[in-house]
Amino acid sequence: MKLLELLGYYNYWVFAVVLTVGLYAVIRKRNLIKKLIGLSIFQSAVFLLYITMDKVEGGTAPIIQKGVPDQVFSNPLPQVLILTAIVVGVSTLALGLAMVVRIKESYGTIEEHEILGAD
Amino acid sequence: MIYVFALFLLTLLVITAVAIVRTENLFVAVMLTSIFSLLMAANFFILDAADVALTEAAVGAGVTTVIFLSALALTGDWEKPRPGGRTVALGTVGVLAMLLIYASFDKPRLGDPEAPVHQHVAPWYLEKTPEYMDIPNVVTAILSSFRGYDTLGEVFVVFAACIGVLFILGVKPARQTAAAPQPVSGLRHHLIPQVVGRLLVPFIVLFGLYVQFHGEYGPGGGFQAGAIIATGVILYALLEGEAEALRAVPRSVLLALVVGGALLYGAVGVVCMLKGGAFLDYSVLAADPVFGQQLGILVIEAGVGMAVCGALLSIFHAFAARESMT
Amino acid sequence: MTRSPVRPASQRGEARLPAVLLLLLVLAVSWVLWSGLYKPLLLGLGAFSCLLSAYLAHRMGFFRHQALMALLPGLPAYWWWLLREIAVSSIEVAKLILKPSMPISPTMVELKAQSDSEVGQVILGNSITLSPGTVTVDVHEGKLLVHCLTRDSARSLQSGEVTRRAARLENN
Amino acid sequence: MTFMEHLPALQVVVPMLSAPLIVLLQPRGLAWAGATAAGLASFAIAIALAMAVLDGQTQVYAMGGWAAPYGIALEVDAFSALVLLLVTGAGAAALLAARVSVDRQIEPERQPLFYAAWLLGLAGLAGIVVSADAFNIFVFMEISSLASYILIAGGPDRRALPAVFKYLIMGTIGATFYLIGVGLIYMMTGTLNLADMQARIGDVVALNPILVAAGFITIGLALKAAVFPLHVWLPNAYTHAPHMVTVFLAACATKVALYVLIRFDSMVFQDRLSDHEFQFTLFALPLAVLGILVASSVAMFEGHLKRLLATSSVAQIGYILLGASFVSEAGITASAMHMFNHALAKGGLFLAVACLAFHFRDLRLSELGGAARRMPLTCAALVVCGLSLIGVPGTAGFISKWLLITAALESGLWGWSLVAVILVSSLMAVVYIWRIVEALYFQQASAEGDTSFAEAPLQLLLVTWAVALLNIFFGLFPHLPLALANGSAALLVGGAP
Amino acid sequence: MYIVVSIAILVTMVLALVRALLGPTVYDRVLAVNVFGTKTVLLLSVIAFLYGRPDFLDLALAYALINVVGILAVLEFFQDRFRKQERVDSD
Amino acid sequence: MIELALDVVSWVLLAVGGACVLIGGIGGLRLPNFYTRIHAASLTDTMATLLIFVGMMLQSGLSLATLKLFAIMLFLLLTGPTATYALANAALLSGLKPEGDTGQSKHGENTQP
Amino acid sequence: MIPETAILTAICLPLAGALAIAVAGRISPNLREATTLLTAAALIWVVWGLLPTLMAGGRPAVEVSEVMPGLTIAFRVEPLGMLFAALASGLWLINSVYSIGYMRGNKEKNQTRFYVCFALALAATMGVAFAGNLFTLFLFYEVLTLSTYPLVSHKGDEATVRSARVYLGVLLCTSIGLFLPAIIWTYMAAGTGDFVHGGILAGKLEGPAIGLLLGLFVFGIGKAAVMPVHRWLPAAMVAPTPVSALLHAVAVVKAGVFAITKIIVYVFGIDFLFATPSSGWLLYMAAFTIITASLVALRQTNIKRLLAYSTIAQLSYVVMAAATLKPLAEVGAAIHMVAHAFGKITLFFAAGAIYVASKKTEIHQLRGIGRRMPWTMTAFTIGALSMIGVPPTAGFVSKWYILAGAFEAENLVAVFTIIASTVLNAAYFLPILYMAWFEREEAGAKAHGEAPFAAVLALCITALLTLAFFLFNGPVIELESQVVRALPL
Repeated sequence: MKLLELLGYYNYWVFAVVLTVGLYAVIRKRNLIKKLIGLSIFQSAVFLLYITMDKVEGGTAPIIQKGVPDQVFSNPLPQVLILTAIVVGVSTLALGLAMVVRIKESYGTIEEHEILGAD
Repeated sequence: MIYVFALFLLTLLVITAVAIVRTENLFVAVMLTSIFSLLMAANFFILDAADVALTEAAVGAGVTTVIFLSALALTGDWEKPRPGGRTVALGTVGVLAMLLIYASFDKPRLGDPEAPVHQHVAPWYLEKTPEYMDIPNVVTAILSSFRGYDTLGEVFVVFAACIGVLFILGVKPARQTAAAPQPVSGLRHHLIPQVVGRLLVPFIVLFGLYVQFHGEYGPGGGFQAGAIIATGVILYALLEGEAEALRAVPRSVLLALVVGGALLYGAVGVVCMLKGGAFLDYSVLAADPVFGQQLGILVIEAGVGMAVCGALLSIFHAFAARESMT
Repeated sequence: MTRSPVRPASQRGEARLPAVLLLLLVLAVSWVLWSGLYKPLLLGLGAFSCLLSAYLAHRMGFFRHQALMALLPGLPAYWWWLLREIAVSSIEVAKLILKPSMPISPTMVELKAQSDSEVGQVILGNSITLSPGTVTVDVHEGKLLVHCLTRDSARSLQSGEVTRRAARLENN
Repeated sequence: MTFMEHLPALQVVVPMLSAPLIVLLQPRGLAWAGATAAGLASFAIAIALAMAVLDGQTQVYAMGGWAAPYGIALEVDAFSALVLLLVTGAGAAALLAARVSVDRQIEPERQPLFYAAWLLGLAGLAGIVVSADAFNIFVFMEISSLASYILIAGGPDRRALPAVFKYLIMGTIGATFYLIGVGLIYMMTGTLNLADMQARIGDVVALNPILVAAGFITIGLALKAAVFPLHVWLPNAYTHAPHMVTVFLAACATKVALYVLIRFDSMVFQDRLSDHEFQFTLFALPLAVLGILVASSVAMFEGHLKRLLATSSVAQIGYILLGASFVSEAGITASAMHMFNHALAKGGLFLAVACLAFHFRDLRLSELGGAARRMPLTCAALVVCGLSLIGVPGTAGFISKWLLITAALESGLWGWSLVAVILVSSLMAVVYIWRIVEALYFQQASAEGDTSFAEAPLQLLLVTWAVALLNIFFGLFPHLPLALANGSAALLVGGAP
Repeated sequence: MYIVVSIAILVTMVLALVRALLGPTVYDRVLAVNVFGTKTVLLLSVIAFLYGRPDFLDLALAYALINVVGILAVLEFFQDRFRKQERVDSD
Repeated sequence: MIELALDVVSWVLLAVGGACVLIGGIGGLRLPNFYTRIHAASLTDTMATLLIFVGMMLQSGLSLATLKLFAIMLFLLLTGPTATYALANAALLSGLKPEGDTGQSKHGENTQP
Repeated sequence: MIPETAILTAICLPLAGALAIAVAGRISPNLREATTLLTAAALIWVVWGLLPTLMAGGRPAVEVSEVMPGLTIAFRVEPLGMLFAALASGLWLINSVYSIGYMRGNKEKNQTRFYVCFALALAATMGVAFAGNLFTLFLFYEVLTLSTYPLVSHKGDEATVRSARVYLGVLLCTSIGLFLPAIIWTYMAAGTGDFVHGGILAGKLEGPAIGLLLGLFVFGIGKAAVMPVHRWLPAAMVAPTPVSALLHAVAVVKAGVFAITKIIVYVFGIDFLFATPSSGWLLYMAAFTIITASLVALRQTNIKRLLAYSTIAQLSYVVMAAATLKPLAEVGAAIHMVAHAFGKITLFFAAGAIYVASKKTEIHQLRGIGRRMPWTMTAFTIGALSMIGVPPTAGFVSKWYILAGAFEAENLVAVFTIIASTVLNAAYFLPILYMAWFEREEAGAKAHGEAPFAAVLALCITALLTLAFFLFNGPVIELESQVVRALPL
């Protein structure tokens, strides 16, 4: 029972670890694209956090089926939030990549230290 | 049982994430990112978030990969290793992880029905949606009506990204030679993708539209639809070259889609205002408030779809145009 | 690397009415089956969607390959044959993989498609790929480059069963 | 509903919906005109709102007609009205002045996009301020962030790109941290509405997640607000942005993040968490003090005019945070006032810099010799705003310094040492402002012979002077912002029912 | 039964992931990604049945339609690079 | 009776399909180089897909779900080989040589295409 | 004119004048200088128009704005301020006349800026003089500092800018670092900063805190140049002489001692402070400054620097008088402001005239100059005698009152300081006089005559005033007595 209870937290731990991994990439990597990839991993971790909290045991996706009584539904609200957050993530990513492309064109490199050295 | 799956997939997720960070080949990282996205979607699905999973599918599998690859084509795909000194970074993020894990012990267990999240607000949505709007998909109901203002914001985030990419990539590179010959692009001489791809495109578009209009009944909605339709057109662009795709769906149309979609959404809100309700209060749109809600949701979802489709395609073309320039 | 001459981008097939109608029909059927809801509003939207998709397909040169229509009657039989073929080769490949010694003998062969049309070549290529043990690697000017897992499968390919079947599909 | 009741929604909707329309306005000048009209309209709305809430009322607007915890509510109270004035005022004023400067820095065919991004930025910032919903704040934060990345990336030389990339990375991390925090609170309370959160957070038994959430939100917003030492993105981003963008963003962007920070900390966590007050002070106070001192000292030795001013912004953010960290009515009043006054001063300074840039390509101090002779009016405006930044009495800056010192003295034991910090940093401000003055007035012109009278374009100059005069006006008659600041303090810590 | 199938699919996903991590060539990884993608489609369909909500097959359908785009993009990516190299070589 | 039979048939199909998937996965790991691994992949892509989807179609009877499943299967069978072709062609294009007739040397170690 | 309006006019007039001068400067120098003179004259008319009201015991007051609750910008005319304002405005006119001669004679650059800033400084001076509370005082005090900075650094070369930096640095540092906290402390302790007869702090503070606060005020008001915050004054001597004359003999430095006196009288209250033992140090500090500055002055070789140190010493007279905390001494403090102003401005005018005419700046160059510039040197002599306190000059009157106050307080240190400093003053002025009148010019020196007429005229007027004040000081003393008499305010 104890073990099972701990398993209930597994999602949170994965969230923590993935978040950490993403952040690590953002902080440590000097390649700008790698940073962006790290950033999107970092954001994905948050999606996981939200989606984890929407689950209800024995529940199902919150789409009401006519004629099926007493259904338990998972929480729809975090899903709505994450839908928005995913869109935000993609938008940021696209913008970031556009910048990387321009940086490459004007500096000839996308390594942070080389860019800093160039100016 | 399903939790064991989740456990399994989550572990894979972590492994993938670590691998992405470790690899020095950016191309490989991008490929692994698409695996990451797939795993994420599967997880969402298992955790009852069908709408989110569909979104992740629509975005992660197609659009993101394509844009990443376009960027890589312009920047090169090898990362220079950084020697030494990783302790500091590891230490910082390690502390963060410990903090989060520490906090997790007070959190409600996965799936705990007694968790506060499930006690407040959310039951109200589940209970009232049939009454106020009479549509089955509560996620859509919240997304487009209860929290329609958020979604308006979301559309404008996409809009901002679109104009941002156009703005940033709109400058001509300094060393652009006059009248560079239009290079051959696309997969025109690859017979199999050509034929199969062209066969697929109408179905992808149709499926996109299906997702668009069934957002109220099943997983889906404007955003997913926009992304799927955009993917269809991107497929065509991959097959026939970006110029050909622009001929089929010209820039002006894309711009009209983006602007029109965003404005359509906003206009619905303003019309609600003019008819005496609050901004985005669709109930006033028709005599019967329930029908008014349904109508409003339908129209704003269309706006979202248009805007997202146009924006994603504009972004894709902006990258592709850069590629053919250099 | 050789490549076929690039077609001018503007070359699009004339949208012949039967082809259009067929596409519309297929799309409409797909819609109805996916949707499963038969409210007037949704059906209306469905009609709109089908028309939009078809129009887009038209703009994208969907109707360039007229041959597609002609294929339809022969398809079921071909599929049935292909299914058996797939089953057989699947078992072979599965055996190969599971054998500890893994007696594979990769071979590259070049096939000549009997059909001139693009669609025919595509069907041939994809059929080859579909059946485990053989993969089409390149198609150009009627020649297919196929990678085979074993020499046996290469040999059976070269026997021409597939090419014949695929060509027959088009010509009946 | 009457028109007046719609104002909180219109505040966001007007600039937001104008943005797509602007994209369509291709001929040059028209995009600017449209954007300016929208900017001025939203400024007018902000004024109307400020008037409406001056007597301590709160305007609540239920978006979509759904009442608060279920739908998204917009709330305008004294604090938000103050920040709204600031945001829309900065946006409108900078737009009004922007045309000539932007014509020089942005290609004509990109201008519609630029102005659209500007309006989105404005809408995003306004959206953050009026929103009473934690997640909605995130969405609008992202709109404003994306818009500001775009605006900054329009910078004239290539260095803008790495700068804005860094901003993008750090900004996204900040926003995501905020999102994590909101998620954790939502997890424990089940609501996203700020007021509802405040009410329900007291019932939470298990406090670990809430504490971690408070940490995440604070750090995330501190990143967005460029609180020392999380400010590293700011100097470069502001330095390399187009001049008018710097005016707009320096005046209000970071302040909005601080606004959310203060709002969250004093509304949601305050009173509900044991020792929160102490912990917040423990976190914010040292950072504020360090930020003030370090950034001021860096600014003293900075050789580039724009970067000098940008660095000084970090110090000024420190002041705002310092006021907030007292967690007292006086402190919040000081904070709010300093937001307003610093926006006036910095906005004016950067406007003057934009004027200078018309004749001085290189904005390093060593290259600015003879500026006062060529552009006497610009330089005079710059001096006035600089004095306000220092906090010379009679200018707006003095009012907030006064309040800040009073608040520091009230805060007890630490008071006097904090007063010392404020005073020392004011003296540092004297040093760096005076370096500018000396460069402008007393340095020999580097290129001899070119000392003819050549002022910036009238449009720009007029706005610059208007802002400079406002610095003095609000130094002598600060009643409006002060009333709003007092109102916000009463609202946030005064235990208003 | 669905469970057995899904476990098989999961195991295959792991194997594909291992292949993706090991490489050795880039194409091996892309292949693994492709396999991973089709397996996800399978898994999603199976889980939809396992949940008793077959109307969620839309998700699998979406993947089935979209996955190929990513792979085609890879082909275009390499082809593009090949062309560029060719151009450089001919100069 | 018929139902039972259908059930049995579908279970069998599903089981075999599962096995195919697994074998394909193992093959992807065991086979020595890229071109050979493609074959393993196509084993899971075609046979397994067919079996599993048909199994599920039998389970769900004549309903919309069946038709959707059919559509999914169709698209998978259509796109699968196309993707494989694209991949193999890309590899070939960038100079990754398949072995000759018999050779099984480690050929594909050049990770850079 | 209604007194209330007159107060605001007195402040706004120079501001408007500054604007007008700036515009006129673009048109023609003559117009510019005419504007200056006109403004100065108008200012005298406005300010002196207030005198009758004051003499009759009126205390006109006006509140401009309540910046924050309790923190107002308000003006109130009282005798000390009236005296200061009248002095500054009167001398401005004379100084303007002198400036025209000096600036033209020297062909200085940036003359428009010079006149504009001068007018601004005068506006600030008026504000300081009429300030009705600490906050207003502080406001105009800072404006005064800033508006004089361009005057000090007028020349614009490296050395000048460096000196100007010292000037600004010392004044701003002390005012922001010490004066401002003192003000805030006062506001927090007393709840107000209004200048009220008898002080506002009585009973609000006790013990060493009073001494500390007083210290913050005294050293915070750097313009009073109490050692060790006197460094700025010699540094400011790089400015053109009219600036030194009006600002660093009258307006700026007097603003400092004026502020201190006002604070002692109206914020602390003489009686309150007298009863507090911890405030005695101020007198000793001032005494120390007087002696030390005089000793330093002895060793100076540059005329203007000598005058600067002399100024430091003389300022501390005022501080010391105020710190004596006896009614007579307070009157003496007020009168000394006037007396010193007349004397010192004359001396500076003379030094400037010498510079314009002969470019001489060092003391040893003055041998025999009395023959070449008799008018100038006569005036110089009168000024010097006034500094020493020889009758019949103004300096004698004020020293008399201060000395009387010191005796009243039975403070021997003060008495001794006055006597000793008189000796020292004589020791550094008399040799110059001797040198100028009785020694022979060095051979081969360049022949030169008097300075331009405007300059000479100005210095003669001030010299005459110095003499006149000895005879006609009645009204001033009567007015200032009101400060210490308990008048209903």
